[in-house]
Amino acid sequence: MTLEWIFYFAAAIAFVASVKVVTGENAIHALLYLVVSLLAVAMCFYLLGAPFAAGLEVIVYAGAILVLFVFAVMMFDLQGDRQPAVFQQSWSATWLGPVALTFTLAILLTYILLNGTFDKGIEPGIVGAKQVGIALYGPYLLAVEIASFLLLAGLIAGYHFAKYSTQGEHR
Amino acid sequence: MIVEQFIAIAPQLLLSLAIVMQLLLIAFKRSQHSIAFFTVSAILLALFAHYPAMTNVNLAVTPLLYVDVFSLTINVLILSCSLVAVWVSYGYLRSAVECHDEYYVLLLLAVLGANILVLSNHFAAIFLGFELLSLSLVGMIGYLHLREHTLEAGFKYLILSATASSIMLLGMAFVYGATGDMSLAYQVPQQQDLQLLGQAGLVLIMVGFCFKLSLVPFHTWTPDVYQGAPMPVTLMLATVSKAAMFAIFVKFWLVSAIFNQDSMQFLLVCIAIASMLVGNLLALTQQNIKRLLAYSSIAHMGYLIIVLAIQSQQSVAWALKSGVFYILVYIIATLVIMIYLSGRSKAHAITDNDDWRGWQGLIWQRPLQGSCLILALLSLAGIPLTAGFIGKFYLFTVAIENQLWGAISALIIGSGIALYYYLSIIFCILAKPLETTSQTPIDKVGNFTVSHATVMGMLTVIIVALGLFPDILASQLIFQSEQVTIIFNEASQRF
Amino acid sequence: MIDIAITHVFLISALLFCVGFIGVLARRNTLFMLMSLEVMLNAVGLAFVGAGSLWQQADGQIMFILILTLAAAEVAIGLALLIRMQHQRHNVDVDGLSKLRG
Amino acid sequence: MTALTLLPFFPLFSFLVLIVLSKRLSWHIATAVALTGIGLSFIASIVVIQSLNVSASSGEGLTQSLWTWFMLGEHEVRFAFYVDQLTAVMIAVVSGVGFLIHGFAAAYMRDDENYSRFMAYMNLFICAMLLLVLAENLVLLYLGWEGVGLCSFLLIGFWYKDPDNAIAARKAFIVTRIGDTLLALGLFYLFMETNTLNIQEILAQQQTSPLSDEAAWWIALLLLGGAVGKSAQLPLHTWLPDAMAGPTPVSALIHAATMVTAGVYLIARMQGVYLLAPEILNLVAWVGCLTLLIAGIAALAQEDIKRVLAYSTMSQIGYMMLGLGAGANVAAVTHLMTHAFFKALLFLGAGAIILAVHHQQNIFKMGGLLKRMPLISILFLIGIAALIAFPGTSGFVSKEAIIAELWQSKTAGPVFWWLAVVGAFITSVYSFRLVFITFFGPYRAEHELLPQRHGLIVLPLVILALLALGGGYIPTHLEQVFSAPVASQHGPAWLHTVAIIAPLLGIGVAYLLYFPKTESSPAVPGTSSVYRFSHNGLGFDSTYNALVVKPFVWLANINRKDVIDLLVQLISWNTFTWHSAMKAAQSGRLRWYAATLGLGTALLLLGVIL
Amino acid sequence: MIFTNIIAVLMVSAFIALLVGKRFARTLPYIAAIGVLISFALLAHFASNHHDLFHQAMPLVSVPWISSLGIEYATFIDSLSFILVALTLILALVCILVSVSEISQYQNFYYFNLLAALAGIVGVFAAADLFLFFFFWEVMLLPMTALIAIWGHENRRYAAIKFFIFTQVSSLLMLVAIIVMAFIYQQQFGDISFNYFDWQQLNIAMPLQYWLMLGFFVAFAVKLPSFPFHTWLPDAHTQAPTAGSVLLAGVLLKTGAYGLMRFVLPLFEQAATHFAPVAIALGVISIVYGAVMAFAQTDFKRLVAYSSISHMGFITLALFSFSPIAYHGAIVTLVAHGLSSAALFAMAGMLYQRLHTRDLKKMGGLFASAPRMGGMLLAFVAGAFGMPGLLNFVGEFMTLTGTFTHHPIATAFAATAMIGSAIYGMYLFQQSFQGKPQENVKIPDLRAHEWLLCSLLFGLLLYLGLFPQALLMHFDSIYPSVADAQLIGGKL
Repeated sequence: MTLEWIFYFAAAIAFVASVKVVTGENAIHALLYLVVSLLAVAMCFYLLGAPFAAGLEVIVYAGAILVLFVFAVMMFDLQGDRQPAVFQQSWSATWLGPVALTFTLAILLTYILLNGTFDKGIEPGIVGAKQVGIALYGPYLLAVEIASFLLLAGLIAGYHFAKYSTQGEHR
Repeated sequence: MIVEQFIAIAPQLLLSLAIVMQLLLIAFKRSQHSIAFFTVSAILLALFAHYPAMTNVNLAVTPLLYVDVFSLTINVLILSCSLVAVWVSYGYLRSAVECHDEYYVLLLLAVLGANILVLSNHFAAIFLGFELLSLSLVGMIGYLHLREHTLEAGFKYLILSATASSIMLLGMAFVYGATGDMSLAYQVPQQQDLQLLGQAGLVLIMVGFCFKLSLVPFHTWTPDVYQGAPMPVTLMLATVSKAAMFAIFVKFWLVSAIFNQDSMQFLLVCIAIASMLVGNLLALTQQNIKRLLAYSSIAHMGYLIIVLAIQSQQSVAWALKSGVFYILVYIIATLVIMIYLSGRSKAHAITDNDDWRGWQGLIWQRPLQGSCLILALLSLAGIPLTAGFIGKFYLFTVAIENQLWGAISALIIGSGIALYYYLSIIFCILAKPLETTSQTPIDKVGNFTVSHATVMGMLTVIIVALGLFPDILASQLIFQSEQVTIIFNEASQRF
Repeated sequence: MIDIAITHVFLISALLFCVGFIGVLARRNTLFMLMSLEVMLNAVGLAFVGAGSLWQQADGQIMFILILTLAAAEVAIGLALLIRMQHQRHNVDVDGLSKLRG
Repeated sequence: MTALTLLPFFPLFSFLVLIVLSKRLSWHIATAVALTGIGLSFIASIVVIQSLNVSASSGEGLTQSLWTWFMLGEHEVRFAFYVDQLTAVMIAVVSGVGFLIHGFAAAYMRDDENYSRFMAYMNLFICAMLLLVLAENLVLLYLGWEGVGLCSFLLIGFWYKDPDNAIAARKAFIVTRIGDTLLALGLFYLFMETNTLNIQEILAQQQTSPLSDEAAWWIALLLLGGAVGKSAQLPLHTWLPDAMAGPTPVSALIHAATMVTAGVYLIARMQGVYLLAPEILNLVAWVGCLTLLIAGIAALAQEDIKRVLAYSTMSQIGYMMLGLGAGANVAAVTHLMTHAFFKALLFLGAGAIILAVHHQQNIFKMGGLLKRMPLISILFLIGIAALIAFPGTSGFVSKEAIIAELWQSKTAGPVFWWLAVVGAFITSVYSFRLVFITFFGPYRAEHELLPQRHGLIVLPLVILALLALGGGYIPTHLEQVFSAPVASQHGPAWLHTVAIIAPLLGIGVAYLLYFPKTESSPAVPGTSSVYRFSHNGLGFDSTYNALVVKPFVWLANINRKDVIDLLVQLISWNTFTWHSAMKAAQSGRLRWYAATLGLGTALLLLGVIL
Repeated sequence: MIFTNIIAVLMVSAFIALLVGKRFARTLPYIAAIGVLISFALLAHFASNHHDLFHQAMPLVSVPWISSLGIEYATFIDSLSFILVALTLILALVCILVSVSEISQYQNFYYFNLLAALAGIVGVFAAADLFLFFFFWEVMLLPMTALIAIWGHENRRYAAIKFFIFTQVSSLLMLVAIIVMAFIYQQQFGDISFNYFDWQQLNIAMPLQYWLMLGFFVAFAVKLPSFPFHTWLPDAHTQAPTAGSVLLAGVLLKTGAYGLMRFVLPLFEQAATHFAPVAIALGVISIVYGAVMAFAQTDFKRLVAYSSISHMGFITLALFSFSPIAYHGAIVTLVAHGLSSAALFAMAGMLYQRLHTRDLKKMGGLFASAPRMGGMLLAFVAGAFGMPGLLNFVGEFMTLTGTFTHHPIATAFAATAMIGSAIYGMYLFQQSFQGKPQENVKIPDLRAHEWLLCSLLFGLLLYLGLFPQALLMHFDSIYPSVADAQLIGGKL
């Protein structure tokens, strides 16, 4: 019984943390909240019977990607706190529109989810790393290759964009 | 992976090999000309690799990809468009001082992404193809630092395509949650009792596709990105990404027999009508040719997806044929105009030369180029003597066969509105030439080589030839509907 | 290993998705936009893993892995663009980027 | 019968010669060509009349068909001529009087620079009139009818440099054109009923399968509409006084002798149809009667010599219409003939006078001409005598014949008789007012008379004077064409005497009112409002302008921008407003684009749920 | 093969003019004239030794074109298309004569467009396959719009766009109707076909037939400017170069009437009879409306444009009154209006070359300095308002006689147009040639080629006016002139 409680508790933490991320003033605080949210989600993965995914989430997502984030923010001073005065708009102007739109979207999704599915419970069972590995290099072999090209594209584009900004303008 | 499967996806393998070789080439010797030459030869090789691939068609290569005649035709189209893109960007970038070789890598990556997208038969492949295409296009859009709009266009495209792809992923998750399998063909058996969750998932996936095809509710990014991007990238955006997206949309729509659900059918027709009207309306008083082509592409994609709103199984073959013919004609016409524009603008200029009022009296100074442009515009407008008319005529037959009266009236009103801005450009070209004012006249700018003119001429000849004798091509595009049905039954026995 | 209804997992991921979407819509600081994108992708990852465990298949987790690679690539490009923006425009206000209109 | 075939085409050939070589012909050659054209047609008509009297004693005429014009279903409309006694009279009058008038015109228009163009139009007019009269079927008649209208437009507007002439010409043409349209409608109705437009076949059909009453009623009315338009009768008469803007020989030829009588000829020719519609015959009588009264009153108040004669023509044609309405066809046609003679005489005399007093047309500005131009004045007086039906003149023969038959005719009655006599009285009053003012009293013109004794001026006048006197007795055998007159003479005895006394009474009254008693007292035009009212044609002109012309012009002008065009512009304006609305949506802000993305997804989800 | 040859000859001479005209621009009119004369000779030769073409339709060539949809390049000839093609070629000569002195720049492209438009029009009259008909229907628009847009007067761009969009959108409606008919044919007879002769055996349910008929009728009502769709004509005419408006008024309007005669009446009989009252009303309104509007205009060409709207109203009246006489009257009016309006526009062109204005207010009293031109204008105006002896009268008279039997009131209103046409005809003649000359402007009288042009047209009008049988004798056999046949139309 307690496992379900832990799952819901972790989900709540993730939710609150991501709300703090979105509404945060300071970039670094927001990033740290993001890490907390990712860890909470990793806990959910584990509880859902996907230990490998949980491990990946912690190591790759929280560990590598967000660290890259923090590194970039620190290195290139992307704080954005020295923004021009125009930035401070009234609360309603910035938030009312998006919240209203997203609220309707959320209502629609919940309506769909609530009466759209047969309530088939997740039978307890763990999909271990071994099973994932077999599937990864079995039918999904090509997916891995293409994912690598995806990363290559990200690498080259990132390199090209950032290349010039450090050495000043290059005619 | 047995040998036939390797042969089936030989072109894609060659492309991947080419990308890796490119990286080695860059490491070895950074010269603009060699990298361009290498890219061209790689694409040509991939094109020729299609010939053996044609022999063992209808083959599932790992559950992710499925090779059939339809996809191979579209891939040939995509590769030829990218060939033109590479050759045009070579001319475009050559004038820049420093060496642009990452550009060609990104270009090949985009082409690879498009090919995978066309061949995909599984959500994972669709997602990967979609993302590979999008990210490499972001890289190319933001390529020229010096431009003022590059950053803005790149950012917009990145953020919006990321949002769209996450919506699509959410949809895929819902569908996976509802049906338990992510391959396209598998959807058919579960189709009938797909509850609301599955349908919602399908709709969310459609959002991703509509975003890339720039159909109405999701079209807002198109004009800004077309204008911000360098000219060859706009050409890629308008041709390669549209063709790939159309192919996967057709497979997604027909293979998983979504047309049986009339609610999805109704949504599709609404989107089509909206994009026909909004696309044409937006373009009415547009001075910038790139933005105008963006808006007209919204309208043309609106015309195109009428092909999908079919009522019955046996009209699939004719719908496919009309769809492919129409997109081919649309791409040729856009290519002609964009080749001319690329020829006329340079990489290191502040902006591309894209104000069509500068074309005044072009036909009297450069008769050949002027008439090519006029014929291309006429083809876009759907006037006889050009292939555009035959394409539109095929669309009319499909729409009437499936009694889509709303779509037909929107088509008529839309092409009525479209005539206004196409004609105003044509009349501008035919008007008296301006006395040479201070800025250099249009036909002296950029490095418009003879090869540009010859390719434009060839494409225009194709337009007129297809306009007068559509049978020379139309008879080849016979995708018997059984090919599509083969996807149905074969793929469902798993691999 | 816990048996809760799949709808709950989807509900949570949908909510997280909406929070991320609010972030994209509302925040004018581009950095926060990228972070909100990460939240949205993370939410979808949760949905996929949930669905995977529902059907006891590895596909869900494989899709999660692919989403990871996408997130990584996207962040790389996003941050590179952000750096250039900071360098060229000395601010990261997204509304400054609205010259292309009409 | 080559004479008959070529009869109308002689003037046509001379017209062509004159038009093509217009500038290069001297006066002499041009006059020769014109006169030979008309002369030949006159001789041809004499020949035709001889052969008519010799061959066809039983009443049916000669036909001569040239070629098939076009097919109306099975009915073949041919270019063909038909001559019987009625046509004989008409072609004689047209070519004879026409020839004399051409002679006069040659002298009158001698010093005009495009003289040959004038003679060409006159010849074309004669040709059109002959075609009208000789036509075997109503379509050819319609051709002549329109041709005559066009030539009157050309001739009235001959001195086109002065805008008033042009406007008068256009007014004449349009008013007659209204009549022509009514005539055309009559033809269509006739063709619908009888399936043929050949006049003789129609008249023959009336014996075998007569038209239904309603059809006959409508056809007769429409034909009357056409006749009224062309012969300047009551509703459509306003164009005739303004038509005096043309040269005097034109007025003489067109507005006295030939064109205005076309309407009378038409009704006379289609008597077979009219007999089936007695109410319409009564209407014709009423039209004639009212016109003759109104024209008489208006003539009393005119200063211009030609306008007096114009109104008198209108009233004399009123008599003819009255005669036709009363069934006295023979009398009406003879009156037509005699009227042609003495009215042509009066107009040419007026022309001679105008020439003499330096183109002055206002009778109050001349006077005492009897002493200065005795010969022309005497001839003019003969004409006036014929006009007021002074016993012994041709006018007396034909007018009395009409008045005599009025009393007991079924479609007219004693009322018409009394009105006719009052009309005769008014006629003599205004004609002798004209005589006393112009020929007696002091000579009021500024400068001396122009002496001109050109032969061509006087000779036609003399011949016409003779015809005016003796014209009534020319044998016309018209009774063969028309059915026998209705009843014998058995009205009250005093009818005849009153009819004779009325004109003489008129002379006396005119003498009292208008004779310039003393040498010094100049006759002065009246100034009372009644005088002015009758001066400008009893107010018909102003009412027509207010009722018809002004609204039409106003309607046309307000719609110059073509209201449907505004509708089209409305559509394009609507499209462009949608365009600018959409363009606003492309605001360029990334967050707004993301919002549209979200909105689109929400809409699609909503679509799926519903 | 005759029509294909004519189209080929015209297109060949068009391309020769385009290529060779760059250097020796002076030879261009002669090249064009030779092309037209050759095709005229071909036509005359064909007609002389194929007399039976006047009795029933003669299918000529038929070559498969788009086999997947059963579309083939099929042409045919019968007396209606023969006469209209002959009229086109005559007016082509007029156009060439008129444009000799008027066009100064880009002459080779001008003559190319002129000849291409002619080829398109001949194609329209020849097509037996509905898709080919539609193809030529659109093809003839392109050169016409180019003529207006490049060589037109001040705001030619607006007029060209309006002309093109009006016709294009309405012809798309026709395209939909054509395709629906093809599918119906497929349902009833198996394979799909667009051939006109095959479609004659179709019988379509009433409500659908009504809509199909409407689709065709709208396209032809826009081309033959019937009342609500006429607003493009005045603009197109005022802005078009003289040859352009001669071609536009002389022939392009006839394609609309040809369409009605060929497709609307025979193919959709019940629908046409149901629609007849509306069409008659439209015809009458356009007659009266055209006359009233013509009177209000101060621009020479705009006045003549509105007058041709009024004249073409007679055609709709004649065709939808279903009487044989009216049908013949319509054919005669077609030819007559073609010649007289072409002549009037040629005169307008000559005046524009001399006075550089089309505004009637600025003209006046020109008769003094140009009597021959004045005479000619009066002759053509007389023709226009139906002076007997000229061809228009015969057409008008037969039309009104025919329609009177079934629609007396409508004919009465239509007859008012005779007054209306007289009013604006005289207004046109007097405003320009009579009254006081404006500060004694002296204009040269007709030159040689203008004199040839005017006499050619007036001679034709007069000769046909007096002997219209030369025109109509071909029609008797085709046309069962049974007096009360319910629906006639050119039943082939």
